[in-house]
Amino acid sequence: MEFLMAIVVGILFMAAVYLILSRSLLKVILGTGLLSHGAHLLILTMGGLGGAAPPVLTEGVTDFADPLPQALILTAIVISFGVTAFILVLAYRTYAEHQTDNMNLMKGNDEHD
Amino acid sequence: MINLLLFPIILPFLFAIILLFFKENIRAQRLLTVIGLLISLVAALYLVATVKADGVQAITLGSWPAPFGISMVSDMLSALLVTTTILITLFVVIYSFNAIGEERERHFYYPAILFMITGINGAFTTGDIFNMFVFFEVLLIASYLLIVLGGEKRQLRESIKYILVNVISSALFVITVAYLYSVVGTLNMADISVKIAEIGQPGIITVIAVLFLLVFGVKGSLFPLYFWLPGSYSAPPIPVLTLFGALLTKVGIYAIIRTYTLFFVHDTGFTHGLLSALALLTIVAGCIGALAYFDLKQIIIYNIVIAVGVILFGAAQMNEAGISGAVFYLIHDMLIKGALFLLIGIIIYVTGTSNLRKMGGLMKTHAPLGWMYLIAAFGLAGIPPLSGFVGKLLIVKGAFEAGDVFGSIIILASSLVVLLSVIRIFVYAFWGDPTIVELPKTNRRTFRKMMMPAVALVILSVLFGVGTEWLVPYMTDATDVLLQPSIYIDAVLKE
Amino acid sequence: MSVIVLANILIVLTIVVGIVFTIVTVIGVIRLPDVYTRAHAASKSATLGVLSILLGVFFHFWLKEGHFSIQLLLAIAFLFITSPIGGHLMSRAAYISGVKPTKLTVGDDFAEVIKQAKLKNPPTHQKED
Amino acid sequence: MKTNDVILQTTTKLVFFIIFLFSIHIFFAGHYTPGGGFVGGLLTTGAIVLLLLAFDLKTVQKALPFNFTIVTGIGLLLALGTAAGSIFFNVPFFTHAFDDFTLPLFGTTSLHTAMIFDAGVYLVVVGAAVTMIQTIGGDA
Amino acid sequence: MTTFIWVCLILVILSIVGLLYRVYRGPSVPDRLVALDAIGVMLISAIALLSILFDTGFFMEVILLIAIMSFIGTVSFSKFIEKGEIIERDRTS
Amino acid sequence: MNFVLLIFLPIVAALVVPLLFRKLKAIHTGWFVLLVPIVLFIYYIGFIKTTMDGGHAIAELQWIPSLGISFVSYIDGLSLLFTLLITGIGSLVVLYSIFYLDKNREKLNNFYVYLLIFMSAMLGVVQSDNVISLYLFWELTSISSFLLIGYWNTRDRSRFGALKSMMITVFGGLMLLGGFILLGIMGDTFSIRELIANASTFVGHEFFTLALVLVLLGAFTKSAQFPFHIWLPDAMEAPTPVSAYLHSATMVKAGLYLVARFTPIFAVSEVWIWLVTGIGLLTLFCGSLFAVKQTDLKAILAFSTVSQLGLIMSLLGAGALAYHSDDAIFKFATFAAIFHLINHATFKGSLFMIAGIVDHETGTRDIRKLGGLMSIMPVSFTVAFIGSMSMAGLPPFSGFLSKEMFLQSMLAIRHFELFNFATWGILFPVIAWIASVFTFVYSFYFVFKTFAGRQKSEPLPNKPHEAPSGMLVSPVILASLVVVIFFIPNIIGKWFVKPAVMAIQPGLYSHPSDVKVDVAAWHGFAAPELWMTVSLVGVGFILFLTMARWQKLYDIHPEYMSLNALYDSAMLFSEGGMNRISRFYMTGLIRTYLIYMFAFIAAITAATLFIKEAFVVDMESFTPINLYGILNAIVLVIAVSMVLLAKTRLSAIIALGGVGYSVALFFVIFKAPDLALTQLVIETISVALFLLAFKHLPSLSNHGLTKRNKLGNLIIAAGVGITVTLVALSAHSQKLIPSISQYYKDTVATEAGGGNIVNVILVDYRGFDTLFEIAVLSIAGIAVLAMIRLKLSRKEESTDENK
Repeated sequence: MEFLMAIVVGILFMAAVYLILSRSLLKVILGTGLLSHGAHLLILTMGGLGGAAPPVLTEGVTDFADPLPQALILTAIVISFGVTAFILVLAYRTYAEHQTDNMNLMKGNDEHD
Repeated sequence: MINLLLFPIILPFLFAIILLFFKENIRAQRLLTVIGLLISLVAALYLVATVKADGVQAITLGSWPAPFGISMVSDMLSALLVTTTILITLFVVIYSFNAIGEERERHFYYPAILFMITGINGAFTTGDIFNMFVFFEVLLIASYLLIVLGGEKRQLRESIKYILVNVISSALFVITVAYLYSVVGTLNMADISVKIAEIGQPGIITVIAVLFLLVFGVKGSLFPLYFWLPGSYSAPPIPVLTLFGALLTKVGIYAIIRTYTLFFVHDTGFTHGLLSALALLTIVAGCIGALAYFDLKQIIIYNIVIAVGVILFGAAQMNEAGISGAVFYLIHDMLIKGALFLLIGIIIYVTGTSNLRKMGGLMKTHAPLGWMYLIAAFGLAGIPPLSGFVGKLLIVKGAFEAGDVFGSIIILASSLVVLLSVIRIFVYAFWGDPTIVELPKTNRRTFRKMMMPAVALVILSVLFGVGTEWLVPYMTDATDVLLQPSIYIDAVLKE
Repeated sequence: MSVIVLANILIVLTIVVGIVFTIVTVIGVIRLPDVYTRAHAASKSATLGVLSILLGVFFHFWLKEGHFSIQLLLAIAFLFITSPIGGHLMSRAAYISGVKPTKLTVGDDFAEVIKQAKLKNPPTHQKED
Repeated sequence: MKTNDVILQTTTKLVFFIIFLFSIHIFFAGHYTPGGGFVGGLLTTGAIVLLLLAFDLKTVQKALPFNFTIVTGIGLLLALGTAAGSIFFNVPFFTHAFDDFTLPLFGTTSLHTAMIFDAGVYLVVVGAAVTMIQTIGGDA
Repeated sequence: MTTFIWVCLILVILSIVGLLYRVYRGPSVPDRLVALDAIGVMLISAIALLSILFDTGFFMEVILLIAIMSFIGTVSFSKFIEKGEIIERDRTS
Repeated sequence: MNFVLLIFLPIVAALVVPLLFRKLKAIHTGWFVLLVPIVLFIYYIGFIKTTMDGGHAIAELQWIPSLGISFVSYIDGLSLLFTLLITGIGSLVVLYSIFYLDKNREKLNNFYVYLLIFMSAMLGVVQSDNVISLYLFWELTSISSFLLIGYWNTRDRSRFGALKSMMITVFGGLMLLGGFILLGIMGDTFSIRELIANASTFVGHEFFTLALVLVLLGAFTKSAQFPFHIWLPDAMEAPTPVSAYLHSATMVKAGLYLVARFTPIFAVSEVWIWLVTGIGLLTLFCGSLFAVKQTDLKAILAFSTVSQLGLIMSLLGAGALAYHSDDAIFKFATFAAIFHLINHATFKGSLFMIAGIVDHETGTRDIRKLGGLMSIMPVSFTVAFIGSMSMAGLPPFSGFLSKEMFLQSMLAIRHFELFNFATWGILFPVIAWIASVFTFVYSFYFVFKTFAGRQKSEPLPNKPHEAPSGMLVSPVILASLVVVIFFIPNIIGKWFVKPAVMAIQPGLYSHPSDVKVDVAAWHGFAAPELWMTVSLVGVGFILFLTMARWQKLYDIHPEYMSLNALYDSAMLFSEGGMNRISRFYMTGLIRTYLIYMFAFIAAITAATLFIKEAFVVDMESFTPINLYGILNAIVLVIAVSMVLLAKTRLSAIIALGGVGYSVALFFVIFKAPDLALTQLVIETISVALFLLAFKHLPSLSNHGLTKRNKLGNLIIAAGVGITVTLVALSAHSQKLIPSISQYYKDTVATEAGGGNIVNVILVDYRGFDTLFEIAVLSIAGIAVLAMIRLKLSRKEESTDENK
């Protein structure tokens, strides 16, 4: 299963990078969204997918999934939620000021005067 | 007080939270911020004294045994960095009173600074690799707020780049931690070190080492990951730029130094060779940039890049001289960058522009500014007995001892470029005919008020250089921990 | 023993019903000609499908594991309440956003209402998607 | 164009409470079964979003007259305070305490300071998320 | 019994794939939305079946949650399609 | 008394100067300043007794003892000689400046502050025993020189000259530092004495030659040796007292001092001898050759200084041969070097002052406009004449003696047998002779074109008259010294030169009187140097008379090929060129930067993976694949590709939601109910946020991304994706150490009092993470609030409209 997940994560990263390299601001944001999904799945995969039961104590169950990666992912999910919200607002504020969402037109100030 | 090492993290955090309740009251905001920073400073100084007296301070939160809870570790390096951070922030905050404008003050400017300090100090102190990620995020999101605060056209545009790059590097950070966890099954830094030593750093760990270098290289602006920095840093107002320039890249550097002295020390030929090669390229790239621009901000910003290269080059040598040089230079660079950015902020305030070609003859009207700038500039270039000298001396010595002649010569030559770039500012802005340029009307009182924190920082940096002898024992402690991971490990795991 | 068998039959039955409805939904959504008919298929039969599957699962846990799951019942109730409303909102949104019904449609009363409303206050926002 | 949302609004009033109660349940369940402060908080946020969707900012403001920035601050203080309590006992930061208590009505319950911390998390999540949504929704 | 659930699960997931075809094809946005809503519902079924397979009751919360979330999602999407803004500042004015 | 502190006396005095300047306007600040060098001079004279016996005095002030860095004042023959030159000529220069600089017009406070700083720095350079503090003072001289040259900073030439001198000398200084550090590594000490004592162990050390070259770079740049001499002529923009002091008598001699000081360490090396002698001679040649070309009085003197410095340098090099040969003549060379150094300081100092006087009184320094001043300024003329004749090497002036000794040494080099000198040695006397001819020519050129002949028809800017007597005091004193020294060379030798020689070659003598050199004006007719002198006087005289004819030959040498042009183009390159380079890769587009980043990350990680042979896929370690997992993966991939291909933003968001939901399903499949819950809610709220923000965002567009761009993006994206996958597979296949999470499973019920391990980790084991994670969330909240509420640029615009 980890083999498959590694490939899925690779695809997610690939798509994310592809979108991030595009010129449309919105696509870039979608890209960052995919990026964080990829990262979260990767943590889960790296922790091992072998557990037979959710890491919640139940009678008679001993083979839990690794809880630590799950806790880490939870932290990471919340953080990326905050960042996504921020980027979204930033994006539309930028659009409002610049009247474009074309990254190529937001060239800016590496002007070598 | 076993929780002492947490105070420099918790106190700014607490004050930041309190400030959220007084959004509109600027006086309260200013007062509380200064008080909070002062208390934190006292705590940090006390921490330094404690570390000096009792050795590395470590605590595992929640009373859990060491690798299972989150450990916080204050060795001399992190204690010193924490102290310097708070000190610089204090001056920047005082400077901000006259420079940032009430609008920004009313919109969470001070809480954002305090949150950022929380993140920075946390990143300096933490002994847990995932916790470091969390603190990175705290300081990053606070820095996002600071960089965008005000919402000016250019700020927004550059913020997007800044944030994009950092989001990517954060994702990279997370997956790197995941890889590491997969191989060694732990997150506690001391424990990681032990376990890597146990398995003798196989190839996969080296790959992870490279990934860590890249992750922190983005934050610390290492070649070729620094390209975003010059543009983004020049967007926000000067006080924010000062904080960024003096503190943010240093967190990345600290993280590289920490991981490369604690974890990945079994294949230094490859990892540290790569690090020193990249460091040298960073210096070269920084030098090109520092000379290419005629913009005050850009020149100093590129000097950040150069300094990053110098410090990391020193750290990559992995010998006593190199590492202690890196530590010296790291703290020097924080102080001097703080001073320089504040000074050029005043120049920009006085002249109303950051374009060098539109300045001249300030020496006639603002002589104290000129002298302060000159001292800071020489300090940056590492002219003795100012602050940059000892660090550079030790770094070059370390490099020679390690047999890297070429690198040492580049470091020395880079000093010349640094000097040229900053002296160019002096020659253009302060010398020359004052009559060519018309200065905007500025308030002399504000000028004086702005000068105070800048001058204080310059004096501090001079003292740092002149009083090196007093600092040496502290630096030695810091270096010892870096060179002998066992000190660090014992402090964390033997509880 | 027979209780278990009975329970099993009940569970399998409800789940099979659910699956049938589910498959019908899918066929409907793929095959039906316009958004309104598809929405109809989706909201009605899908809801029924999921409700019976959930019931089956509920019985499974209740009768076989002895675990009376309030959450499941709540979920069933919730779906029962909200699903039609979702369908209603979607159809209306589709209509207002200008999706044309299939030509097979007979009678369109809502068109008149909208026309009059539009005369009163013209739309303020632009459509892009 | 104005359309009336009577059906939606009526359902929402009911559904809001279902969601809210569910979120409280999930928050308290967190220590033993899936759930906790995050999900609870986010779920409450979801409920509030639903209210905002069905009604409008002004109405919701009237119904829930909190300054959500302050809610965030309180949440942070609560979380930090719980964690920092251990400083006064000179044990490592974040040391929690728990014990079984016999309370009237509830019987024997395990009370855990981690619960208070989780409540802080809950408040912060609600405060921050609602702040964002309100502000963005209110931006002309 | 397990095999039966297994088959059902595969069928449900295949249905999701089928609905995805509709999401992919459109042609109009509401079409996609309808399909998505249905996917949400299918997801509930899938998870319900999964919890039988895994023999755990801990996903019951997830089921209710999906129900709630897909409702909120549906409402916001349809409001967006209908009005272009999903949260109004003041409806009475 | 700890006489290290005296080094700092001038700096301390400098602190008072601005105060004096401001409070006591009536008195020229220079009078107060004058006290400093005089006091020091008198104090240091007292050391002559010690050094005459070959003794030394030493005092130490700790600075950074833990790094072996301290201020050590070590006074032996060599450093005392320099100290006396610095303070002695310093006194005269300050005296001169009092009349040269007007107290009402000039910013005297700045001037004297810089000058005093320089004095300290220079004293420090020559007295320091610790190489690091030596370096400190070395850079301080460069800085004060920078400030002094830029004293009239409104002039473009001043700024240019200041920057140029600083760049070149600081460059040398940095290299010197490198050399010092290498010495420190080799000898494990920064003390020069100890280094000299250990010198024998350095030979053959891998850093030895490098250290040597670096130290020489420092010396050569400071002493304006070829090809670094170009800064000196431009430094003449400084006020004349500064030129006289820094740029002829003291600072430029710091390089000579350095070479002399380090001779005992490096003299064993062939490279040292060749470089010092060769570069010295080359500098002598170039300097004298180009001096004749100049038309500016001070430029002539600058080039003459360059050439004289070269002369002394080559003598020092020849003196190093004494370590290889017992031939007395090489010990003689060192004596000659020091002796000429003294002579040069006196006659060049006086000449500079005269040039200043001429400039001051006539308003120009252009030799083409001058002439016939002899009758108007007789005293100045006399001084200039004495100085020039000494420089030309004619009797009865001190320069003659040292010139003779120089020629003698160069002749002797022919007989040296090591290091290929047998083959190339003949070049030395030849070049020396030619250079001496030109020296003769420019000396005459300087004095006679200015003072002799007729006044030019074109009126001078000021009406010329003799300078005030105060201004003449200093040059007259120096000129009389020039004459006096000619008659008492052996007393000078005994007091100053021999102790210095002994300091330079410590191993060779036990007492200064062992330096068996007697200076005599007359060596008999058999001496070849006599004939060389005679012939060079003859040739030189002819050349001088015919100057007008051949001076044009210099124009053949095109300006753009000179070293100056090289410097200029280097500086231009540092602006424009760097700008172009930077422009090439700093496009300002984040896309470009990200491409660099991603490409680098993917490439270097993949490379490491294969170089370190870390790529391992161990199928055993993976858990079996299940069908619903595959199906969900397919769903996920379809959703991802829909995000990629979406034409409208709404479908993109729907697809992104789909991705989020299938990720949640994965969390369910992999038994993570908490994650599934959180993911679902967050996904929904994120979708709501997206929809909210869409009100303000435009529809989706490609913005003209070409096929090629897309392909490039795809390649990089694929690179990143594949790298991530490969590393993930390898990392998972090499789970070398079991995870620590077993502990959590074991203790969650007993120690933490909970059942949901994930939640307990979040609030208890790793609660600290959570505390700051919610901090992130709240900062994001206030950030959104601040970003939307505070719109400064919009405000600006609206106020603009209101205007």
